Amino acid sequence: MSGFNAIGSDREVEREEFTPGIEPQATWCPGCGDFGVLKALKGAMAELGRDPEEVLLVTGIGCSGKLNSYFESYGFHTIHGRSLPVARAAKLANPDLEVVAAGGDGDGYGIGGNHFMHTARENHDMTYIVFNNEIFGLTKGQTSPTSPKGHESKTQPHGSAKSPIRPLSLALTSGASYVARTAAVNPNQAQEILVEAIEHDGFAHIDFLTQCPTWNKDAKQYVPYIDVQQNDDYDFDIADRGEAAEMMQRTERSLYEGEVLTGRFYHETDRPSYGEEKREVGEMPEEPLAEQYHDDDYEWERSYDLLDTHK
Amino acid sequence: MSGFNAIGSDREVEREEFTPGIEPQATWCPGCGDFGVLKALKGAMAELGRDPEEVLLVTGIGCSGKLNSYFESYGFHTIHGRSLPVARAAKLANPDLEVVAAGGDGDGYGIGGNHFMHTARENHDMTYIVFNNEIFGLTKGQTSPTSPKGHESKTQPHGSAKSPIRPLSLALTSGASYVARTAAVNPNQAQEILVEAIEHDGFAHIDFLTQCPTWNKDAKQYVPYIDVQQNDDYDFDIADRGEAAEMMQRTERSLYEGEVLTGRFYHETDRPSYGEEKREVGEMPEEPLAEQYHDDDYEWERSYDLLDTHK
Amino acid sequence: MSEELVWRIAGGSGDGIDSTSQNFAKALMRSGLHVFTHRHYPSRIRGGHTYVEVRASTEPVRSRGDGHNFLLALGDSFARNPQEEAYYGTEEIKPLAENLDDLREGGVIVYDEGLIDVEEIPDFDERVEENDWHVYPLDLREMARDMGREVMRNTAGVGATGALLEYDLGHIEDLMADAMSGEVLETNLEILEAAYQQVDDLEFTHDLRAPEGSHEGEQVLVSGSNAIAYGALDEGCRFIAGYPMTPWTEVFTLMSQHLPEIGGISEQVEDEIAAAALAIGASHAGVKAMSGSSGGGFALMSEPLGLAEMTETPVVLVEAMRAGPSTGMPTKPEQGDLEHVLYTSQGDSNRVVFAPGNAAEAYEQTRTAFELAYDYQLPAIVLYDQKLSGELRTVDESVFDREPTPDLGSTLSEAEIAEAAHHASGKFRRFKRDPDDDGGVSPRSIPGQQGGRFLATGNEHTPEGHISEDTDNRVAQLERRLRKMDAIRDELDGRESTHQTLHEPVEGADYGILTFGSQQGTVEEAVDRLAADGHAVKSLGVSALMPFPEAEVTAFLESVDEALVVEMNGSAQFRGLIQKELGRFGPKLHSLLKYNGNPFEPGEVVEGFETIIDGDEPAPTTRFVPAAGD
Amino acid sequence: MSEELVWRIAGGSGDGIDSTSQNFAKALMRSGLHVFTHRHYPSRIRGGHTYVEVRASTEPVRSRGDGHNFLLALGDSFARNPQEEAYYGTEEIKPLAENLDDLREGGVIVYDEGLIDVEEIPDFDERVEENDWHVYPLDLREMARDMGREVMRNTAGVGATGALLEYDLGHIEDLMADAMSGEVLETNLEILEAAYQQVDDLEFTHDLRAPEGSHEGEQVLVSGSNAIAYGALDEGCRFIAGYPMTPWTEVFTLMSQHLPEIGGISEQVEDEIAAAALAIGASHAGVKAMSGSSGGGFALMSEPLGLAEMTETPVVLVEAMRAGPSTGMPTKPEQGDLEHVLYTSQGDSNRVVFAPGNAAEAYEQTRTAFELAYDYQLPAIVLYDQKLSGELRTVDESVFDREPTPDLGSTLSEAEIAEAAHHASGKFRRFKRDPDDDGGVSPRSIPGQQGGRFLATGNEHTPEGHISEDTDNRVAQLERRLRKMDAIRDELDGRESTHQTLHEPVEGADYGILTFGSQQGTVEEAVDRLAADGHAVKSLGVSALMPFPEAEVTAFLESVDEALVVEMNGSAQFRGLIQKELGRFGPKLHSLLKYNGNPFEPGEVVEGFETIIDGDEPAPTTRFVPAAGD
Ligand SMILES: Cc1ncc(C[n+]2csc(CCOP(=O)(O)OP(=O)(O)O)c2C)c(N)n1
Ligand SMILES: Cc1ncc(C[n+]2csc(CCOP(=O)(O)OP(=O)(O)O)c2C)c(N)n1
Ligand code: SF4
Ligand code: SF4
Ligand SMILES: [Mg+2]
Ligand SMILES: [Mg+2]
Repeated sequence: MSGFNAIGSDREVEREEFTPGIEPQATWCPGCGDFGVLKALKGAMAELGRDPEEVLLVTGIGCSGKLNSYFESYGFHTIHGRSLPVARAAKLANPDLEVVAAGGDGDGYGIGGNHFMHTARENHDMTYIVFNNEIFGLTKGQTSPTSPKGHESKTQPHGSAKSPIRPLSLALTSGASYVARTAAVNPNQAQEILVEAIEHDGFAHIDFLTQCPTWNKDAKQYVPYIDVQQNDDYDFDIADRGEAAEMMQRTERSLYEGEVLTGRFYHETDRPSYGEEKREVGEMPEEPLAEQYHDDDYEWERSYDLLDTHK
Repeated sequence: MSGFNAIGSDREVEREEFTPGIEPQATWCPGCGDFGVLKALKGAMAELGRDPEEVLLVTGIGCSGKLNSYFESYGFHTIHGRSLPVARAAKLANPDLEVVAAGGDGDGYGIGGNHFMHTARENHDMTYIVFNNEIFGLTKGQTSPTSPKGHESKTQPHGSAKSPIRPLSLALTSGASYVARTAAVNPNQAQEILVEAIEHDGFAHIDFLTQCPTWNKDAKQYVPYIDVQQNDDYDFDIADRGEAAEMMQRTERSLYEGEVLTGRFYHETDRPSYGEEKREVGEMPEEPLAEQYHDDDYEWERSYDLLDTHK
Repeated sequence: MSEELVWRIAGGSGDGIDSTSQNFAKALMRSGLHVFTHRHYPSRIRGGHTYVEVRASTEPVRSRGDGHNFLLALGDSFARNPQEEAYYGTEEIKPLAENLDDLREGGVIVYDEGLIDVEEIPDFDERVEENDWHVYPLDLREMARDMGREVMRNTAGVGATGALLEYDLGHIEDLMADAMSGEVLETNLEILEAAYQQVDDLEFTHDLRAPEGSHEGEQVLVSGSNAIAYGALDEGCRFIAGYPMTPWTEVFTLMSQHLPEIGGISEQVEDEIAAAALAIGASHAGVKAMSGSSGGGFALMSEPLGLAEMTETPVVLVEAMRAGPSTGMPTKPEQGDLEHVLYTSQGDSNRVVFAPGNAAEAYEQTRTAFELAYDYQLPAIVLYDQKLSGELRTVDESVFDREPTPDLGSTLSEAEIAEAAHHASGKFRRFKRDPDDDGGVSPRSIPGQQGGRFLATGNEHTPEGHISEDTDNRVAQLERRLRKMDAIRDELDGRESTHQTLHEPVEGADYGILTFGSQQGTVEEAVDRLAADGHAVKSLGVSALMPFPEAEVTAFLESVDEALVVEMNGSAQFRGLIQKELGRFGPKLHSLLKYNGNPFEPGEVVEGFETIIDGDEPAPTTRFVPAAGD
Repeated sequence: MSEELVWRIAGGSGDGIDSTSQNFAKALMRSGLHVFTHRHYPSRIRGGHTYVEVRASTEPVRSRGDGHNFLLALGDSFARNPQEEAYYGTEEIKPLAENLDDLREGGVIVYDEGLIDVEEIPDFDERVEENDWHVYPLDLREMARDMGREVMRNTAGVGATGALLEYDLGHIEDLMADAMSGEVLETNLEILEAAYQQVDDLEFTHDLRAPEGSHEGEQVLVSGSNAIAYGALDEGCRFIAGYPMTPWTEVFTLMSQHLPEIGGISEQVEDEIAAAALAIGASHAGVKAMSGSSGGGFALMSEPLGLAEMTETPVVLVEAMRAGPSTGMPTKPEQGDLEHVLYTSQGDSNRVVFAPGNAAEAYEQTRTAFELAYDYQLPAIVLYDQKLSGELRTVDESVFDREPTPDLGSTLSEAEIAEAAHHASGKFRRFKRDPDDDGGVSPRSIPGQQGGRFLATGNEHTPEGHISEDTDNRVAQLERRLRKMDAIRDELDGRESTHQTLHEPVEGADYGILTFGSQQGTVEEAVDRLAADGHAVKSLGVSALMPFPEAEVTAFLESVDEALVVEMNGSAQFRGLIQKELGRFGPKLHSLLKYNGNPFEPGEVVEGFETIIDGDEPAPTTRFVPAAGD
């Protein structure tokens, strides 16, 4: 018998089950794009019939990082930039959990950039949502790694001299096997994409455009947006790395020219997830590690039986 | 008068001037590829007529990090993974210095990956040499971020389950404006590429293949190598981001299939360096900051004259 | 106390409480009063209860008071709707409800009846009665909306305050004219005036009026963060690298605004490891450089900090404490990072740490930090907290009337390098094992200087900087580095004014209170009250934490029978430091700790002290830990 | 001492010194002797002077000795060529030249005359004469080359050793047969035999012979790293995340080799921040997890460490000290990270720290670390050093004959969760402010368990884990977390065997020696010698550093007039800790420090102690710091 009976119950789940009784109302500013992520995530989890207690939502620090205060499930609000290493270990420890990591653009592409790169390359089976508002929200509006060049802020009073990073291209180059961009203003697409990402067996990265009306007032609210899958002008194969790469470059560039392209950019279906790779070489047990501790029949080896080499 | 008279002397320099009297012989293992980097760097600096005292060579920790013990110049042997932030600040502080950063694949792509990404994106005017031996040398042979999948080591006894990172593609995606790969076994090409990289005004990344006969015995010694510029089979435009990207992917892949492709992969000549960008927006003085402290006429502002807003 | 006003303005964050209070404080300063402010705010961008207290007096003020005597409770425009099961309760009434506990007897309340319904506050009327509060409900929102925009209700509140305190609005109008223009200015002035008039027509039941005073010298209103930034600038710091984090962001932002204007460089980078590494790189290349952070950001600097120690690269780091551990309470002050800052990074610590007690000390000690860092070639840390960072106070302008000192300390010119010792190969002996000067300092060269080349490395190294594991060299280098600490202690001991502040209102006190950093003013005010009550007590505010001022603290402790150590953390870190450094006095050291997210009030220190004398209970917001062996 | 052999084998790194010495040590163990090894090596892959000492005795040995009595000096195949101006000198002769200072009078020297020219060693012959050394030059390289390959010259050296010590080669041959096969084995056996024969034919001038002994119980030869890994496995640890760093790599490597075999997971990750974060993530998800590092790598774990404290996530970290600060001397032992490990990370520390004194304690205390981490839900740290990490010693096999304890401590089952307290919304009260059990521990749930959902956050939080800045909640939560430390101290105090080791060869000693961690055995040996010399001295080896064993250390210090605190660092960190924790005894605490990269030898402790008694000079390799006020 499993020690984790919330897992795999496969029952009908209402989206409202993901609304915590403790903090049903988020403290984000009025009009904040973060509400859109919350809504889409609740919708996606309900659509997939996930039990709140089989979900582990791991966040970083930022306005975005408060997501799991307003989403009912197991949650781990970690430290700035470190959601991914915490999340991927939880997945290794118990692959039956539905693990979602989330955080801001500063959190994920700034301070956490190295974990992003390495978690993507390892292709851990999890979903990573980056709230991309092109700004540091919680610390009151400093330039972030996705802020456009020339962006003025208190710490960059003359406008940033830095070109923004390319989040989609980085995910692809690093090794993510599902890459998409959606926007808070497009809740239907967002939910669809989240459903796909969660179902994907591998590292799914979603660059989620979330407007910040408080600190990024002059920035676009990400409307009008174009869904590249819905629009005939954009014809590329999301299974083809080269075509995806080109489309991503274009998408990243055009955002700063006022054109908001969203949708799926890359989807590799045959790449094994890290857990599968690790099991394959014999470095990970078949049974979830976390279950061993609840399995009364499990035989625990002891060091006394390993002492031969020391004699 | 400058406070730094070693700078810009433009005299004839012998390569032996870069050999330190204190440690003329490196302690690297016999046959180590690191010797090749040392040799090429001495050659390049002599070719360019750089005075050893206008060069600041900043390294990380690893066998590779010992480069500046065996190279005569100003040197800063920092901590693991942090050569780039130290180096780029030195360049901002005194843009007249010739700043070169160097370290291992673990140092630069592993623990230092985030600085790599961000220093490249900012396009600091410096040269970054990564000694890529596909292994952690100094700590005795663990799997590194460029070790091929399946690579066996003491910490990965069953073979690594991780796909290696793509160093050239990452540099390009991140924003490096000069990207090349050379190999210790190819000293002429290596020196030529180093000369170009040093002369390039922007972030020049060199993935330098350095065989480690001690811990990576079974790995190829990077021969035979192919210079993509010398070989008609490889026809692409190093000024074109798309073509470069494709060629890099191929190069990265083929290394693990036994084909060693080297040469220049990307060269963007019109992108301003970070220093230029920063000066342009008025966030960096024209005169090198370090010179101000040696300029007796410099007028130092004082806070007393800024107090109006507090009255 | 009759000559003191403690005006508290409360509302939601994002409602402009900060700037309104700042203007009011400045106006009071211009009227000749001494002013001190205290900020309280949540880690939330919009909404959430926030207040600022402005204490103004004819006498110098060095602390917040015990509570306030005038409350202006505005609405919270971003309050969450009350809802069953919601743990946050009725947020709308918080600006009034949350601030009553601290309101003194006889205090004045102005609240926005357009937004706050006192019916929702339990026992409001009873409490008013009991405490003899004077309540003026006003529809401030309505007034603002009538004449301009709802958000201008703060202005209406200030107008009402002026009328109730019989305080002339002239200075406030001037300040508004400085900050705004055109229609916005006009509307605000109209609202201000209208509110004043409307309230002026009411019948007043309270006696409180704005005190009247005058200054001897010109005053400026500065925060601890202002003072740190100015100290850095005046010492010639022209490079800062950082990553935002509350409350350190204030210093970082100030420097980022000033530096480009005066020919310096500010870099916002990818993380705090990089930030510290950049500061080290810039300093190595010959620029006076700094970085800093708070809590977790500073933790990330641990490894680079050690690199600076080992390579003897001068650098100044500031650490702005907030309640920990981990993310803790990001906007709340605490002094819990003391041990972290003293000891983080592997190996023996080799750094200077100062914790200034107020804005003037923050300026002074930041300068000293740079001076020592560049003279002795090591990291110097300015340790302060969210309280000192944001509190505004009036300071004599003359404090800043000092010449800049941009020199690079123990750095050689090319001419001096030519004369200095070199290895036969021409390498400069950057790290001479036995430098001629005392203090263990071996003068440095800068990349680009002729004849100065050397290797800086975090490994143990020879005089030229080459890596070495030779035992004799190791011992000589390590001892030289540690010797610098003794030399700094001697240097500081020998200075005319020390970094410790003795406050001794009565002669021959046989009780002592010790504190460090930002609690100094509060403790001094408590000592004054205790002295007025006939207690023979004095205090020592310690700022130099490493090297520790052994002689001064020993003398202080030897002169008293018992002492109370006051600090804002849960494990008595400062008391631990005293015990560690002196190896005795434990049996006379009692602790008074506070860690609920608010700084001490003077009254709490008074009560804590009385616990020793009378065995009374300490204030419930504090914890008293008696000396061991008592 | 006649019954003791201290055999030192010296050569270049990469020349197989390690495995040769390990085999020899094991052979001696199999012959019934107690064995203790000491490794010395440079931070260099090939070449550079390295040695291993094997001390063997009929009596239990708990320390390296003072010097050695048998030197086998091999060549260094990777020696750099001597060259003028080169600071590294003639590297080839180092295996002989560098090991003479420590060679005891009357000692035996075997050196490879094929590679080492004694002419190059100043005053070699004079020194031999003076010290009554017995020198046997042998062309080991030639012997090896003759019969096999040059690299097999170590085998020839061992053969020669056997002959000179009249030690039967049987065990060595068995061990070779275990490790090799086929032609390689055969050739090695031939060389071994031939060398033995050749030397056996010589005329011996020395008296030293291999001692003969027998064990009471079966022995195993283990290092501190082995013991830590075994302790972790037996406590049910099945997850490790790490990043290589000397000397922590040893534990990491051992775990990485064992875990996949027994159904666990090892992850080598991008850096140490990630390593610690992964261990936390795995533990949160219900697995017993660990990570660790050395110096700078542990510094990078500062911030995650605080996250574990605040979220009350159990985790075990090991820290293997090496000489600092910064990169320092990566392969040399030191105890300079004590304060760093105790205090790094912002806010009040809330962790357990043990520093085991030997391999058996390393096993035991690693188990206790896991036990406490999972019972009390906090990080527990095993602090050791390069010395303990690599030193092999004979330990009774029975030490490991213990049952595994894989349970998750204060973790609830789903059935228990159903009975436990929940918020009205169904959220589990993971962080009850006043748990019923004492000790402040509020039992936890694991993601995936029904009814157990909660939020873990590094912010201050309510019982359900939601972020809160409420002052009462803050105080209650912080005090609950700190209360755990007192509960742990009580629990440890109440155990039958404590973590402190008192060594008292004579009754009523009025002098004490205190040390912590890996120096325990050395100090005990020194105490024995001092006692034999008639000194009334005893020692206390302290392993529990946080919470600090106040009662035990106080009792020890009260019972002596003066005490010497022995530690390997430059700033007397352990003495500082005692003073901090106890607030007194400073005036009786003298320090004996060593920081040249080598651990103490018993003789140095003896000399240091005599400094107190007779005012003698301490050994020049150590520093004596008299008690303040003396
Ligand atoms: C180590 C560390 N550095 C800095 C901070 C301060 N900090 C909190 S959130 C944040 C950035 C917020 O930006 P982003 O990640 O984009 O999230 P957003 O608020 O925009 O959702 C920073 C710098 C921190 N908590 N920890
Ligand atoms: C923070 C930190 N972690 C770990 C180490 C240990 N360490 C030293 S070098 C190294 C990796 C060496 O590999 P690489 O960077 O590829 O350099 P190489 O030796 O192969 O040239 C490691 C892990 C360290 N010095 N600092
Ligand atoms: S500051 Fe910006 S990102 Fe943060 S809650 Fe407000 S609108 Fe959203
Ligand atoms: S270990 Fe490898 S990388 Fe290091 S010096 Fe030896 S051959 Fe070179
Ligand atoms: Mg953001
Ligand atoms: Mg490498």
